[in-house]
Amino acid sequence: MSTITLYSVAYGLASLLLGALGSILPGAARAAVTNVDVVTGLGVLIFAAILLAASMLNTIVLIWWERKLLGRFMDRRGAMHVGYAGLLQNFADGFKLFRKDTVKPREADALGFFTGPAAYMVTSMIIFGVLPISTGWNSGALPLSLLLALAIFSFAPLFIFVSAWSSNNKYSLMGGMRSAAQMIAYEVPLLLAVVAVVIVSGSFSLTTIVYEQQNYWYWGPLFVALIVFVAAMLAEMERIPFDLPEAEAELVEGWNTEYGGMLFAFFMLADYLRALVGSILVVLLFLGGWTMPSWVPSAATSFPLAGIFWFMLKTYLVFGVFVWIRASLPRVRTDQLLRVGWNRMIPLSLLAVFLAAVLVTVKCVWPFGCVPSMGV
Amino acid sequence: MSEMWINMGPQHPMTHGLWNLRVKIDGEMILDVDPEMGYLHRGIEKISEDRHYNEVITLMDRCCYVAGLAWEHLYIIASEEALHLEAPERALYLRVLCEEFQRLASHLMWYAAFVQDIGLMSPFLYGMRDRDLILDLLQSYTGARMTYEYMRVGGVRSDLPPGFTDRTRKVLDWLNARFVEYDQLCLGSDIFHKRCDGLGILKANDCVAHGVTGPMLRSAGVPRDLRRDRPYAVYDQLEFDIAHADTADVTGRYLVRMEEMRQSLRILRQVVDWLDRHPGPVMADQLPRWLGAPYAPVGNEGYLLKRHYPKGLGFSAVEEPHGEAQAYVVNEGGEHPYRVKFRSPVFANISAARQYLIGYRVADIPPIMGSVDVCVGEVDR
Amino acid sequence: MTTPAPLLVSKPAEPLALGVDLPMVDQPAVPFIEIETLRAKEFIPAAKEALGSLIAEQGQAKVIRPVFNWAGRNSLFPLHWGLACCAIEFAAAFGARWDAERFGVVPRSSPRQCDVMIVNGTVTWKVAHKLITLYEQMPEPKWVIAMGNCATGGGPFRTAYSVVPGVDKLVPVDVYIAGCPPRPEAMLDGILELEKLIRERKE
Amino acid sequence: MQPDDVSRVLAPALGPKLLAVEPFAGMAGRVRFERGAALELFPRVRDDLGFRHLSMVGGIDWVDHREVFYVVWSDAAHQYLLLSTDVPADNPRVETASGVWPSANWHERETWELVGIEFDNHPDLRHLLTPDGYEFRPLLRSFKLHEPEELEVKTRHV
Repeated sequence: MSTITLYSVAYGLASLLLGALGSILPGAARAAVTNVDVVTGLGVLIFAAILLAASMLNTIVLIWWERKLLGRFMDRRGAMHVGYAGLLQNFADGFKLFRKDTVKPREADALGFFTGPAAYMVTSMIIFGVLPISTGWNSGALPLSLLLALAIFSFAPLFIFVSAWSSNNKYSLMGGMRSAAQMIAYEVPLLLAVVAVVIVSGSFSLTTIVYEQQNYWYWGPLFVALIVFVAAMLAEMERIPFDLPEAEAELVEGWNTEYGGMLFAFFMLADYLRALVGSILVVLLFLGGWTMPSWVPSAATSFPLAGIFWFMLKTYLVFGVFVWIRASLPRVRTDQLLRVGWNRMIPLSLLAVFLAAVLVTVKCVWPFGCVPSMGV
Repeated sequence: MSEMWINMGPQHPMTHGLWNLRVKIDGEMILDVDPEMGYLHRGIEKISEDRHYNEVITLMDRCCYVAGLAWEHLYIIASEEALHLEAPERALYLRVLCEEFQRLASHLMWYAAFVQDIGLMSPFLYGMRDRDLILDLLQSYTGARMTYEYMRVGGVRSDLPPGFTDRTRKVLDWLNARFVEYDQLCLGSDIFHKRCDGLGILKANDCVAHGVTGPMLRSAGVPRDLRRDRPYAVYDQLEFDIAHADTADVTGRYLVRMEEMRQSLRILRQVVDWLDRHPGPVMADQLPRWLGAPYAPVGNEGYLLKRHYPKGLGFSAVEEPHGEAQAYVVNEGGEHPYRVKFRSPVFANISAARQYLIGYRVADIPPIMGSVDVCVGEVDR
Repeated sequence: MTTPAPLLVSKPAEPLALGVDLPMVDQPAVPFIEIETLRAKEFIPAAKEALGSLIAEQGQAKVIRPVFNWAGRNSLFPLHWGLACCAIEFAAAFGARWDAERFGVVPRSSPRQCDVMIVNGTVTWKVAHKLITLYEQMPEPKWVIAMGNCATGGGPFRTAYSVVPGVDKLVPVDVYIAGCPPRPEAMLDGILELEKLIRERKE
Repeated sequence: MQPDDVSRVLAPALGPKLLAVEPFAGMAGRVRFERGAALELFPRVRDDLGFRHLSMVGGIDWVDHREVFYVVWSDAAHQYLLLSTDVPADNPRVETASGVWPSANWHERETWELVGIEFDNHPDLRHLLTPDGYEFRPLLRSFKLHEPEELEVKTRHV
């Protein structure tokens, strides 16, 4: 195969390693080691390891990107002195938090206190297993990858609430309750906005959704759905203007008030993992994934790994928009947030679904042209 | 969730200082509040009884640390009255210059803290950035950023450096343009109105009954300002309007403070023009040595001699950025004041907390208390 | 309207499913692997020897500790609280002009997430036990910076009946910053001094 | 408003309990009254004279006796008025003003804990600035400031 894919890299590495291992082992063991199943298994492991490393690295770079961008919005510089332009700042933070004591308050419930952050982190990371990044750079054609991603995405309020409740702090508890209410309220418009995309693309597979956007990206025809999706995603990611659960002004640090050290790092990391997932989903569903429009010169789209390049560029730009929103909007109140969620977002998302149905029936939209195969 | 008391403070991002707001909540609703002060009680009134008149100025700067010069002004007026002294006119203008600069700096500090309370992140930095410009100006003639010790009984310590007035005009123009940006960031946002309109209402009658003054009272429709109602220094020779609103809520207080800053710019332009045209002495001539007359070496024989000055009572009231501050100085004829009593506006504004907090939500506490503009230093003294 | 040709998109004929139809498994790459094996055979003992000698020479701690030391001193999270006048300068240090975040200093509101407590103002006896509680809530390793004259020794309120004459009567202090209040530069300098202390720390 | 105007309103109602109305620089006057007359005086000052705003309550320790003073403000006259009464040092109590002016509440708490003046019928006479259970009255002349080392012992119970 000419295209490099994540599979080919992982299996290449696996067969390389096992071949090397086999060549220094005696005959029987060599046969066992170079067995197809063993190679496949190791390939899957390497595949997962690459995904893990890539997602963590991207998250850390994302935090750096937010800090620098936020600094610029605020007329200052952001982290500068650790590494070039502060690139290593987040590694320093991570190592420091790793070394810090992990304090459990005496009255806290140990089971929930320790498993909450871990589960939050793990569920946030699993999502990367189903997100395609470029042609071939995915975990296979899961027919329902979009649904799976969103299902895992919506686990978070449970674990946040468990960890908030078990840390036995009033601020944590209030933050946890707010978080649960908010995420459940915004789960519905989020899914309905996705339904609009699914109606138009005719598939739950993220890869297929991207392929369906060859003709035009969905942000134009499905603008209402995009607005609903981004707003609901902001609420799910708990970022300003919807960051009530960790509203610094009234609830000290929200549901992670009692967490320090590595557990706090888990929370921080998982938050940004979810932010990354949110940005990636926006890119996949509405901004054409790794494809570029036809007027882009082919030199810019045909170099090696061009798909990944454009995909990451879009992701970071989308996240930049989230940061921009964070830098310029105040925070809403819980009751207002819920009222907006139930009274505005859900009708708006239903409208988006309706518009998508109309689009599929008409198969034409000005000025994007007609696509006879749409919605099939 | 049943009813419970939570402590917001002394270490809490909402407090902007060292105090404790005990809140009884049911879910998100506030049922009762009980402010607990005194975490910063430094006994300034007691220490003042042990100090020379001019040494108390040091404490005044630290009494309210965001409006030090206003408090210096307050104390200076009262003690000049108690000691039967008068300052030259240029010194009076310089004091007004100081007080209006301080009002701008204090309101910008308030803006920075208040927007953070409602979750706006970047205007905090903008407020601090523009406040630094004013502090630079103050620093150029007082020598310090926050604790100035600039005024003296009988005048001020020093005159302005050359080129000061031109720099001031530049800064005033810059600020005038920035205030538009501030309003866009706050009033231009629907979320701001959703958060702040109709919040923390304290009507005029309640304000008066609970001794609430300053922007809180003016936002309730009472255009009361000591600079106009009971002019001190040279405020009766300056033109300005009293900012007031009639909504009595957080937005009203925001509007009042923003308008006050614009009026301060107006006053400052007049003062700077006057100072350009009228050079003169900044310290009274006939001062007792122990008061530290200009260029009198400290430690000469007159300094330590206990001089008796006619007894007197001094009272002064100043429109401080937070409200009406008052000082009562009792002079029993010695080097030290016999008793100094200060009235802090924020003290009264916080004491009415039950009136404007009960019935709202926990998330409303930061904007409401932010709009009160708490400076714990002057509450606890 | 003709559909624009997709770029970069080469839709595979049949999608790959996990575990079957693997393109690379059936490619025997024997010569390549053997070369690599030879190289690996040489590399592993050499690396083992080098690492062993490094640890024997320096001790295991000396290899790992500098990393954590570097991390610890470059990301000092101060506790976000304001006691008195210095708190205003503390806030100004995070403003646009000084921007303490350049050094990785980000204030956190919860003491559990803090490394350094900056005592920025007068400590009274009424707040003393709360200060000690906050200090004890901070996880190790932790430091204290006494910012300003009040925290250092009571400052102008030294003689007052309600003021603690220096926060070192309550908690161990690592760095003292003089000034009443110290300018933001002085505060940043104090933090850099603390970084120096951490760099030289021997445990 | 002049001191005469004040005494013309107050004198008929209070009689000999109104000791004097003296002129005071920058104010409408200084009303000196017997402490027993507090409850009769305050409503009259508020309603008849129009001083609806109580700004400050404070106490002064004159060693042989103590003085309680109130500063009130009238929106109509744009003037302050000083009310003051003497209380004996061995029984420093006076009726609370918080029933007339709610703003007196905190001021009287402060005066009670710092100057040691008891306010009868005060709704909530707790420590405000000093810690709970603090037994000293710092603003009395007999309370001397010490060097911190001595002071530490004295206040360590906090």
